[in-house]
Amino acid sequence: MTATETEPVTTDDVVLEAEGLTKHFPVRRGVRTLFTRERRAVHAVDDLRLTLRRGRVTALVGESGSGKSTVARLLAQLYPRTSGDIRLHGKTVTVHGGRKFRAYCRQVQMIFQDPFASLNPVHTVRYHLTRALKIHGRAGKTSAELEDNLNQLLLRVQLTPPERYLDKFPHELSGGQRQRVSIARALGADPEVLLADEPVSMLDVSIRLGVLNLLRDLKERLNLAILYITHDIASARYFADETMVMYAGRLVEGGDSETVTQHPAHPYTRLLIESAPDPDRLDRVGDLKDAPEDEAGGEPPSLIVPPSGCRFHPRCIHAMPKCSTELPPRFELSPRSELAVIAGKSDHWAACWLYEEGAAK
Amino acid sequence: ACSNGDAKKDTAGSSSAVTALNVGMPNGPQTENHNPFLGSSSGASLGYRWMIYEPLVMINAIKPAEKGKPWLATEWAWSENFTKLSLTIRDGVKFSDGSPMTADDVAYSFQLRKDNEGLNTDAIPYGTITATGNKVDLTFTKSQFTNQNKVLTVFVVPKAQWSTFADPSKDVVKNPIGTGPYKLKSFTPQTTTLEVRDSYWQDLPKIKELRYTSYNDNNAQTTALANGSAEWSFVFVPNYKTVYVDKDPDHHKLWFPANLGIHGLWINTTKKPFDNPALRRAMDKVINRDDIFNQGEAGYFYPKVESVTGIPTPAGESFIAPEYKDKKHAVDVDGAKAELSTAGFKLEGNVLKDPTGKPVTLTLTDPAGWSDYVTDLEIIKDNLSQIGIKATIDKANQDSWFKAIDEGNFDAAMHWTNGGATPFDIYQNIMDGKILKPVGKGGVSGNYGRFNSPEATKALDEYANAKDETARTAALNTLQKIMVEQMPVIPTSASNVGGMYSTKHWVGWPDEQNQYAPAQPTQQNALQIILNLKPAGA
Amino acid sequence: MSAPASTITAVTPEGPAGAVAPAKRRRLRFVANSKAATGLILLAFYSLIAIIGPWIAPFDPSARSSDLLQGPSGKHWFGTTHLGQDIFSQILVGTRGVMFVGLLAGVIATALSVLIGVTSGFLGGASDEALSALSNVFLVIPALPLIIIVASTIPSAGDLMVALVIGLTSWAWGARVLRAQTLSLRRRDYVEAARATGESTWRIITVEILPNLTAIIASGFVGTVIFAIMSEITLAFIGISTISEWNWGTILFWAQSQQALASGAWWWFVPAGLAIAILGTALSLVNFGIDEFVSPRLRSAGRTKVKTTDGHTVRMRVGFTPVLSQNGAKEPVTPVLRKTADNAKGVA
Amino acid sequence: MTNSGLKAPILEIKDFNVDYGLGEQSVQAVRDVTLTLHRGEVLGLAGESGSGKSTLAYGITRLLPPPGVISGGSVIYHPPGEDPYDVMALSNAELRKFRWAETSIVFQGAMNSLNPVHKVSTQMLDVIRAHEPQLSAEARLARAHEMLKLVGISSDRMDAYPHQLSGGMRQRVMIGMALVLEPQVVIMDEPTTALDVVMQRQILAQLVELRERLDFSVLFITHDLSLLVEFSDRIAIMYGGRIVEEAKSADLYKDSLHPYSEGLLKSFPALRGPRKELAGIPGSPPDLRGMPSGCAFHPRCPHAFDRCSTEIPVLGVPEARNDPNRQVACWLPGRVPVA
Amino acid sequence: MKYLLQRIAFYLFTAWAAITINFFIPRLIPGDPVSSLINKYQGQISTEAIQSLYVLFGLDKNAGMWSQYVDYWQQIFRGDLGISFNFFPTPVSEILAQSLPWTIALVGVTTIVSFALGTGLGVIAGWRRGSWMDGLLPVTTFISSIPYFWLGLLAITVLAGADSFFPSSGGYEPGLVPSWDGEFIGSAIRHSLLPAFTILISSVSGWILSMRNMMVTVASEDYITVAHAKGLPERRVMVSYAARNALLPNVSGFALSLGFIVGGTLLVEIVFSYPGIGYNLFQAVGAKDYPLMQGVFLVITLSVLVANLLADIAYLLLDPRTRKEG
Ligand SMILES: Nc1ncnc2c1ncn2[C@@H]1O[C@H](COP(=O)(O)OP(=O)(O)OP(=O)(O)O)[C@@H](O)[C@H]1O
Ligand SMILES: Nc1ncnc2c1ncn2[C@@H]1O[C@H](COP(=O)(O)OP(=O)(O)OP(=O)(O)O)[C@@H](O)[C@H]1O
Ligand SMILES: [Mg+2]
Ligand SMILES: [Mg+2]
Repeated sequence: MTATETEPVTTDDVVLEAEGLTKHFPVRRGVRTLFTRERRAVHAVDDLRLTLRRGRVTALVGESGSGKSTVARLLAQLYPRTSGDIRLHGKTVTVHGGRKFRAYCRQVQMIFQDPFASLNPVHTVRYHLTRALKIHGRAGKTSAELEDNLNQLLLRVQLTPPERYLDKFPHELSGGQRQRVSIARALGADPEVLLADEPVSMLDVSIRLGVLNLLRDLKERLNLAILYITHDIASARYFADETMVMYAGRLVEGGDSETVTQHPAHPYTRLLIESAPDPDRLDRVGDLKDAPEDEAGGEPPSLIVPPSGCRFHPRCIHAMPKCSTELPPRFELSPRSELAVIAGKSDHWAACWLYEEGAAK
Repeated sequence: ACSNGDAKKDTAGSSSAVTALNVGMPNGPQTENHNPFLGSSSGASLGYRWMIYEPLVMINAIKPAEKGKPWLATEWAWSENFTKLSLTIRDGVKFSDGSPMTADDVAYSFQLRKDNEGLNTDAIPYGTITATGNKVDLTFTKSQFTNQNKVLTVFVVPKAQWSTFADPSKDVVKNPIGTGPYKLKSFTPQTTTLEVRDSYWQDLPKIKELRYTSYNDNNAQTTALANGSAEWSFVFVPNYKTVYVDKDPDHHKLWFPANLGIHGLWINTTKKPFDNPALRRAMDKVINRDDIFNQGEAGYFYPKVESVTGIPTPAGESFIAPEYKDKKHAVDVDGAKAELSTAGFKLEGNVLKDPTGKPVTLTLTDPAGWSDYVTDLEIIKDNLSQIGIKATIDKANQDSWFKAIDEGNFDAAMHWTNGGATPFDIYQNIMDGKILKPVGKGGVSGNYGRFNSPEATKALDEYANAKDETARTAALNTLQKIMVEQMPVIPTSASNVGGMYSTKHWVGWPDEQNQYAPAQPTQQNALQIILNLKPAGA
Repeated sequence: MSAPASTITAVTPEGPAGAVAPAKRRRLRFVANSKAATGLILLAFYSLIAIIGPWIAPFDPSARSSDLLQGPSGKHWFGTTHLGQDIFSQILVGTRGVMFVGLLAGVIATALSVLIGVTSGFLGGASDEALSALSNVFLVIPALPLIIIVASTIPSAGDLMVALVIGLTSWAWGARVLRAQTLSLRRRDYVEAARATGESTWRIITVEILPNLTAIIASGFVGTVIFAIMSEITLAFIGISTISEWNWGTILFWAQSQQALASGAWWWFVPAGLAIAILGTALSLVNFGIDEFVSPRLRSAGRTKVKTTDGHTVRMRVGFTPVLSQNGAKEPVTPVLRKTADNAKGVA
Repeated sequence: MTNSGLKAPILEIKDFNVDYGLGEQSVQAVRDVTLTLHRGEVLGLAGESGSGKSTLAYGITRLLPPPGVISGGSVIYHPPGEDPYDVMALSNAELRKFRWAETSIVFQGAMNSLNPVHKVSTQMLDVIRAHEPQLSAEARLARAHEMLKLVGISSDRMDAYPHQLSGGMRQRVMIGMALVLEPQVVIMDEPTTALDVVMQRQILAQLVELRERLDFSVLFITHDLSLLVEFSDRIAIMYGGRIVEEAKSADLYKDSLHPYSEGLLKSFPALRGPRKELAGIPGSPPDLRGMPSGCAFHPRCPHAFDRCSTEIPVLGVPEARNDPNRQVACWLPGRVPVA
Repeated sequence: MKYLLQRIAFYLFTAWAAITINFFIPRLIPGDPVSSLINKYQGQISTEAIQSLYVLFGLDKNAGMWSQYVDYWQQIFRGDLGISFNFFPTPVSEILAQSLPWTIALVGVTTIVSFALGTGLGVIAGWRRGSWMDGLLPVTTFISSIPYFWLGLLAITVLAGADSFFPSSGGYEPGLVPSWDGEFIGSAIRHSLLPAFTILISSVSGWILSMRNMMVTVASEDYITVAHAKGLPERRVMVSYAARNALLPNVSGFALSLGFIVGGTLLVEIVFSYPGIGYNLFQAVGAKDYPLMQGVFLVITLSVLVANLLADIAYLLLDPRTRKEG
């Protein structure tokens, strides 16, 4: 992968925007809460603001269960949202099905997290791709045209030669091949936005690289807006223009990828970056013992009764009294001198009281 | 108390040790109900009610024309027009609780029937009922000639007990008290046991204990009969020779005499061309009653009706008109064909065409589950094909069949007639114009074939209300003539009052030679049989 | 990008697997299963008899003859009844009714269970509650007694009626199973993915969900057919059915009411019973086949015993992987360089 | 093998072969693998997905699901202070005794590794009872408690059912269970892939700590090369069912000899430090049913030459560096093993 | 808990619907008890008796369907199931009380034995796929395809002769008075052997099959491999790991079959003349005995419902995953 700074982003128009996006999953009541009035819910996503721009990759990282996939599904309109606003080209969209939903689908496509679950085991690759093309009217008129389109789709995801894969069933493919079929299906709609939920998690590094390169290529050639969800922060650094960090349903930090990964501001982001394995720390084994500072032993918080105030405060070593009571807003971080060049385009922010004006550092 | 085991033990020891008789009926598990009025009671279903409750007069069901045997009534006298009956009640009869039976009890027994329509199963139009001394006088609102036996065989219940019942028709009479020689010993859903009383107005029977077992179905009953665990029963056993008799040819006996009721092929006389008596007569001529008897009725169950009048013999022997005395049914295909061609039918090849030129076809119906009737129909279907009638058999389900018959929506069906003391019941059931209803209208109590003959209706009326015997004979002869000439029902078999019994432990059963009673364990006459039985070898 | 897309050339070695093979291979696999093949052959045989039975029957099954209650003979293969009817002909002629009722009732019940079960599972919410209450009610009402009652309600019902009654009363169990399964499929990612692709609801149900229910639907169908056949025969056997045509139940009814067994006429009783049992077995065998055919899991774990090249039989077991006999084992295909003494044999 | 600088071997895998299925249909998933695990070391195993890493791990404990069969080779286990024996020659009963007491396994999906219907404690006690029946109930319980505490699960979670625990906790329960009998060898197949890095580090840190106390050896399988380099002492790289390279992890990271390992290392992005060029490996993994002739990697190898497509390279200490801890299977000049 | 309440509400609705249907179905049948009685006695009851029977059964009063329905519910809540026509005037509840124990004892015990046996064999067959047990499957399939009334009749003919140990019909020796003494119980057991055997043979293979298939599925789960890896004794892995999990889906099937005890084995009772509730139903249908039919249906409905509820609860107890709170 080449670094992003080589070519400046040409277009900056916003394609998909989310404002105040919230999703609560209701929880079945237990014995004790049966007669109480309060309704319990998993606060999977809370008050999320996100912008996807043409020709840019936005990475979403965070611990497992923090609501990354939920965000993707909300954006794909697969879940009804509890509250908030999703705007496609500035227009609020709320669709449940039917023609409007199809129109939305054509523009916003999603790659599911688990390629083993997201391909129907009874259908062939050909079926999956043909449907994607047909629904969006891209199948062509003749069967030869269709065949041609299918081949091109497979070639695009480097499943070559296409005819070797077209008639295979999902179980006859390896995990990486499946992930690429999923990607091909999403591309079949020729979307403007691609929501890629851990598209490469199952692959070994070499194949992973191939897929990421493909996405980057698409982004550049087709001016796609991509949401890239991952656990692999290093790949976010290399692949994404912008990185968002999510913790327990909320965004805690965002900004230019390089800045976020190299100069994490939020304590959770720091913890995340600290925890990532690093082969360059040479006295490896001993190092592992000194796990990064984490008050809760790595345990994620309950999302049913999320911690008050800043959700990270029970685990935060810098926690202040204020943190447990008041929800921190986004604080713009003044571009530090050495970062100004890189971070210029996208403002770096963190939702942490540490960055309140005048807070003790 | 395994009866099977008992039997084995007994043969090993002396047969005089046998003191019990095992009676069986294929009626399924019973609930404890000893109410003699209710056909649904275990007493009625298994027949033991007659061991506890006795009739005024014992009338031999296979010889209904004979004068009955005095039982609880010593004398009885009908007024000339059969609207009054005067009974003399036997003295010295005691109920099983020790209290004496009086004319009051008898009067009460009638009164019960009069007051409760549900108990008056013979629909006797009671007038006044009075008891004076040992006499009971009854009046009726119309002639009871045809019902005389029904009135006389009324059984007597103790007033003292029954007047305490809130609703006699809904009481299960847990503690039955009657004048009969037995009293209840124990009840289980499978078996009711009766034991003999200490005293009785006649000689006490030899059998000390009667066990009435209810088997769940015919097969179970048959098996029990075959292996000797049931010694007396009434059941349809196809192939009875192998299955029953051959198991112990010396002791396994059966006797199935006819009573005055018949089974036959009822024909819807409103349907063309079956409204033509000639066609019906021709059909009658080709029906093979031997096959029906042997294959359909297993060679014993419903005896053949031989007389062309449809009156079963020997029960109805005395009623048969002189002109028909020796006329018996016989297969006569040529005769049938001749009859048909005179009537304008044409036999073209295998197809009979009616005078209008239409082929004659008919549908024979009976419920699928009634294997004997359905077998009969198979035979009839075959027989009819000899004169070119194409019959099909429709095995309807029981309820819809019943409805169809009731409303006259059928071509032809095997069905029974009522039975009674005289052939009147048979003919009335078949031909009475008074109960005639048009096709499509149900709720009829007979004349399913919609046979419309004012002549027959008149003759029936005359018979029922005749003041003297000559008039009666004349009317009955007319009815016979109509029956033979019009054939609204083609009689095939007689009803029976038979039974299967084992002479291994007990002898003295009725049979062809000694026809003192019908052999059926659920008839009133069963009491006579029990009183007549003696240990084998004694 | 130092590795632009164009440079990543797929240099895939030529494998032996042909690209055309899969579809054909799958279809053949079904027949290759010996159980299923046996079942299919039997079933085909029964169907053939159902079609041609009345024509090849040597006698009219209702026709009486003078050979009353005779055992099997050259003339009457399966003997005769108390009326001298030919039992072999009755069996042949009776096959049609049995197959007709069984298959039709199976189709009706299966269709209903799919319709109600899948719809209620997929739609969820109030319509789900209503539909599952409906199927629960039908489940609670005991099928056989209900069939008996309904069958005796309908005046002179033919095979068609009986099939309808059985079909209409026996879908509930299937619907329940299908509903549960649909419920679990509904939230599968591939269904969501199909939605995200823009498929219509109708198409999602029929094309994405239904094929995954094939095994359940098939086994439900087979089960209902067996149940329908048994019910039909039972109805005829206890003399409630209104069927005027012959079927095996009618034969058994006659055998029973004429006490065939007690009088030693086993031939009257045995053929019909065996015919039923074999038909039931055939259907179950097909079911085995369907199971293994549709479920990839059973398919891959299909064979448990394998013969090694040197004639040993190895049983595959979870947890105890067989070790092929070392002495007869082939030489390592590739040399591995080891400095130990025995590496002489290793070098290629 | 003479691996100087390393402790005594504990598990010696020799010429190990695993097939899926038999006869013509069979897939040879692991071929002629020879690998030694030493006392107290962490041996990392990496490679292409589908290269047979899991198969090897399951194979040496004979836990392969059907239709897997072991078609050759031996696994010599050296119990401390006793005579070594071949695991492949054990009877089923012996195998049962051997398992968990001597080698335990942590499988990839912890959520599926625990029996959903039994409490964690029950499953833990089961193992102890099966292998140390002489222990009293209290002693067993105490041991289970102690172990769970070691992996950071408080004792009030003992009676929880698996579904009541988070993925990380389940994973730790499995690790605790793997160590409860203090085995000599622990095999871990991608134990942390489903977890986020914070959790992953937590667990590995605990593992490192435990290893110091209990002195067991670990066979560690993962795709995450950075993790592997950081965590293991030695690394073996698999490709197409074979080990293609084996070296101390630092050596491998700095200077890999096999073109495939090289490709791998050039493919993973680093989080820290300057951004590197990522190269990747062209082509796609080989089909195990129809392996390329010669070196399985040659169709994708940038340096392939004639010999590569005809002869299968042997794994051995390359001529160029006479380091007994380094082995590679490659025909490239300087990497051909010393004869 | 919420879940349970929901289930209970659901069951109440189902019960209401089923009982209502039970009320209407018998009334849709053409014919009435009187004509059935007359049919049954083919000429032994004269047609004059018809009117008296209508009066006797209280059918002369023409009550509307709705008022009958209301009466019916009132009766149910009073625990009064009405009076049987066929056994007039015995209350239906008495008849049911008399026959229910027989059915429950015979069919209940056999169902449980069949489930236990079938499950046990299924566990072994599924565990040792390909062993001789597995080869037995086609045989058991064949056996289960035999109509069980046929099997029963065959058993009666072959095994229950005049001198045989096995009686051919009934629930106990005729003449015995039901009591808790050895003789009666011995006799009852002896009479139940053949019917029990018949039910067992024809139902056991269903359990074997379903259990086997579940075992095969479960055996490939990861935790089974882990259990092997843990070196647990084979029996423990088979029973407490594989079978325990494989059993779960079968629980609801078992509960349902418990519910069908009452209705499902009508034919066995008919064939063996067993004095149970199935036979009652058969009689009731034949005699158009609505109250008895309704009574039997009520028992069946309730037992299926209760069994279902039990299945739900058992599932809750057996599968910790469903016990999740929050
Ligand atoms: N359908 C649902 N019903 C209830 N809760 C849900 C549902 N889907 C997700 N959740 C909960 O919402 C939270 C966020 O889940 P989500 O799948 O979005 O996390 P994630 O960040 O994608 O995690 P991972 O990295 O493991 O994929 C989790 O606590 C999850 O349990
Ligand atoms: N049951 C099976 N039948 C046939 N081939 C199989 C079977 N199971 C695994 N394989 C093949 O064996 C090879 C090795 O699989 P294995 O699971 O050991 O790979 P791995 O190195 O662990 O890969 P990953 O990193 O994806 O877990 C794969 O190519 C796979 O296709
Ligand atoms: Mg996710
Ligand atoms: Mg693996």
